[in-house]
Amino acid sequence: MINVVFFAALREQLDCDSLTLESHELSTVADIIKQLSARSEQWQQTLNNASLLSAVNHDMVDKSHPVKAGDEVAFFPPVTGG
Amino acid sequence: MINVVFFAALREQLDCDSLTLESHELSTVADIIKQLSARSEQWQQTLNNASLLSAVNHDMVDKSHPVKAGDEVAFFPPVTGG
Amino acid sequence: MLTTQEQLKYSRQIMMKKIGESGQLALRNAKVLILGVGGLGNPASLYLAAAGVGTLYIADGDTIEPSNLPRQILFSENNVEENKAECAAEKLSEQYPDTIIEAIDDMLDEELCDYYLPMVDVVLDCSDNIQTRYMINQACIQHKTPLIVGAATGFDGQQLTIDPRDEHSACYQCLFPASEKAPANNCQTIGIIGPILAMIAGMQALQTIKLLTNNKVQVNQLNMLDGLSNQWQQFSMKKQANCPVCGSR
Amino acid sequence: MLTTQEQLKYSRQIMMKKIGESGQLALRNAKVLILGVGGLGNPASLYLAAAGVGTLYIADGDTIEPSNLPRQILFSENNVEENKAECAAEKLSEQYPDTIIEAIDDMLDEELCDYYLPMVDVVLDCSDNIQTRYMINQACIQHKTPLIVGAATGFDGQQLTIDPRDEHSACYQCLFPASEKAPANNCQTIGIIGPILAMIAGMQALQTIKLLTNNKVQVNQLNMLDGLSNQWQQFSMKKQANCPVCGSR
Repeated sequence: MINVVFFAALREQLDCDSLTLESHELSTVADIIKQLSARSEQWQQTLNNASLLSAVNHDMVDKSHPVKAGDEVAFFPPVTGG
Repeated sequence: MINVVFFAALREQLDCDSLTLESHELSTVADIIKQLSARSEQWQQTLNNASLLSAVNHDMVDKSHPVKAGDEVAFFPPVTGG
Repeated sequence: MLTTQEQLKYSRQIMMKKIGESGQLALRNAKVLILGVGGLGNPASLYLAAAGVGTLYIADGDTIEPSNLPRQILFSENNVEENKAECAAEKLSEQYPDTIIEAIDDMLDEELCDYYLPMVDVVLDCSDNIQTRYMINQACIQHKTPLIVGAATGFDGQQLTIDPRDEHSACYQCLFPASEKAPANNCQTIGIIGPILAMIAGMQALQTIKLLTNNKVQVNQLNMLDGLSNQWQQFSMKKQANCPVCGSR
Repeated sequence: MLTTQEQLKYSRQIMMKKIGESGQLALRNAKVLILGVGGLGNPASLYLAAAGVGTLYIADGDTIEPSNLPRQILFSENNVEENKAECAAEKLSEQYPDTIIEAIDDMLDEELCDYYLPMVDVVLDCSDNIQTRYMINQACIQHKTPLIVGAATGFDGQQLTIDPRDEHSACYQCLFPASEKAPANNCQTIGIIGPILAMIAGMQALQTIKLLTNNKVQVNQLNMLDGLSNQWQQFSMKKQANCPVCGSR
């Protein structure tokens, strides 16, 4: 299982704080995005934003980074206001 | 192994942020305090303060709480100023 | 109803789904007691008045000293020796005319708590000593008034929220059982640096606004800031069945 | 040497081992540039002036609007339409006569950066848009000036510290590679609540004070505040070898 968590504005946009996914068939962060994007238009739009940030086990990584069972994968948006 | 972490003012008092202990012979938080207190007068005084707080795996517990291999045991002081 | 002027002024809060016009109205109708107008009470009262909280009671018996100025951001050199609550109330009233500010120029005791707590929606503990913390905790449990606790010394801070209306909520006494060896550490003995207070009081003000606008507020959670390592830790706590203050409810 | 008066006033900072008299002197001798005097720049400049930082340059080209008042705590109704930097400088100068405050009534551009950056020890990015963030990042890399970044919208905030003097330190561009689809979200479009700004600006001011007093400051660390869940998360980041801004150093 892979634990996927969402932070900040993503939670409201997806109406979801966290979920778990079966790890087989998921080998990269991009695979997770692809699988979740199939859920709805809202998920598709939110997760395919070019500026979406991702982290695996609290290390920031790009979308090609590998994932495996037991990983915690986090998604969150950049914040730019002030 | 048990991972022991110190926070806040304790770090300066003990000059230590974290350490690991062999878990055999340690069955409670109190056992950890007892073992570490033998290190020096400074450790003895700091860890035997009646108001010292402790947590196991981020749950606050009292000193009689059991510990086992793989646990993270945290110690920190109450803060009362303002 | 909010006036057109209020809708413009508070527009950045109103546009957020979790606040909205109803939340802004709730803030305007809210009455909040801030206990202690030192390092924490200064920014907490500023941000709550700024956000549009309708009524603030601010209580402090101390007078302003030069050594307060590096962190108590409402006060200036020429306020030295004034009462903290009165000075803060004057400045806040001038800056935020929408908010009614009442100064209580005395540290709260049980009698004053019995008078004020039935009038307020929430209390912020911004005090600087553990005796006052135990006192206000007990009074809030008794009056079923939510209590937003903040504390800071040195580079360290702690925040926790107590909601006596929630039967599972732990209280201050559950977290720190009163002992004869209550810690004597405070800002006079181990120092303090201002930004720690901004961070802890900011968290207190945030929890207060969430509570008043009917958003979920986290209880049974001790938030600890270790400023030197720039780390926040979060610890779960439980109501103690045998707590002498809240246990028998 | 600190005067007797300074020793008294700053005694709660001086008594801390990690600050001491040498740290307080370092603060007095420090020059800090604050870019943006809105929701973050207001508390950041207040706490740095209060702590005894000797010289603050504060830059903002915007004028004060009524919708700023619920979170920009230096400003009142009667300051509406004044320039933010000038208004803040006036108030801070009055409240903190020990600090020299210079207002720059313009959003910084590359030319102004080339003028000011060689004079300052550290820059706080308190701006409100990603274009300015990329610009100041590039300028700080070029001048090897440490940059303390803060950002906030809605209930969310982020803080990171960039130290171009450290060859392993990632920069803002490593974290957020410039894309054509830069996020358009800001406080005007999704709102903001004041206490989030107090917490993020407090962390910026804390990092600034630690840096100026020769304490360890954490780089390559993105601190994220999720205010609705009251949680801070910390993510590690790495300098990108192919970063167009800092990669070729």
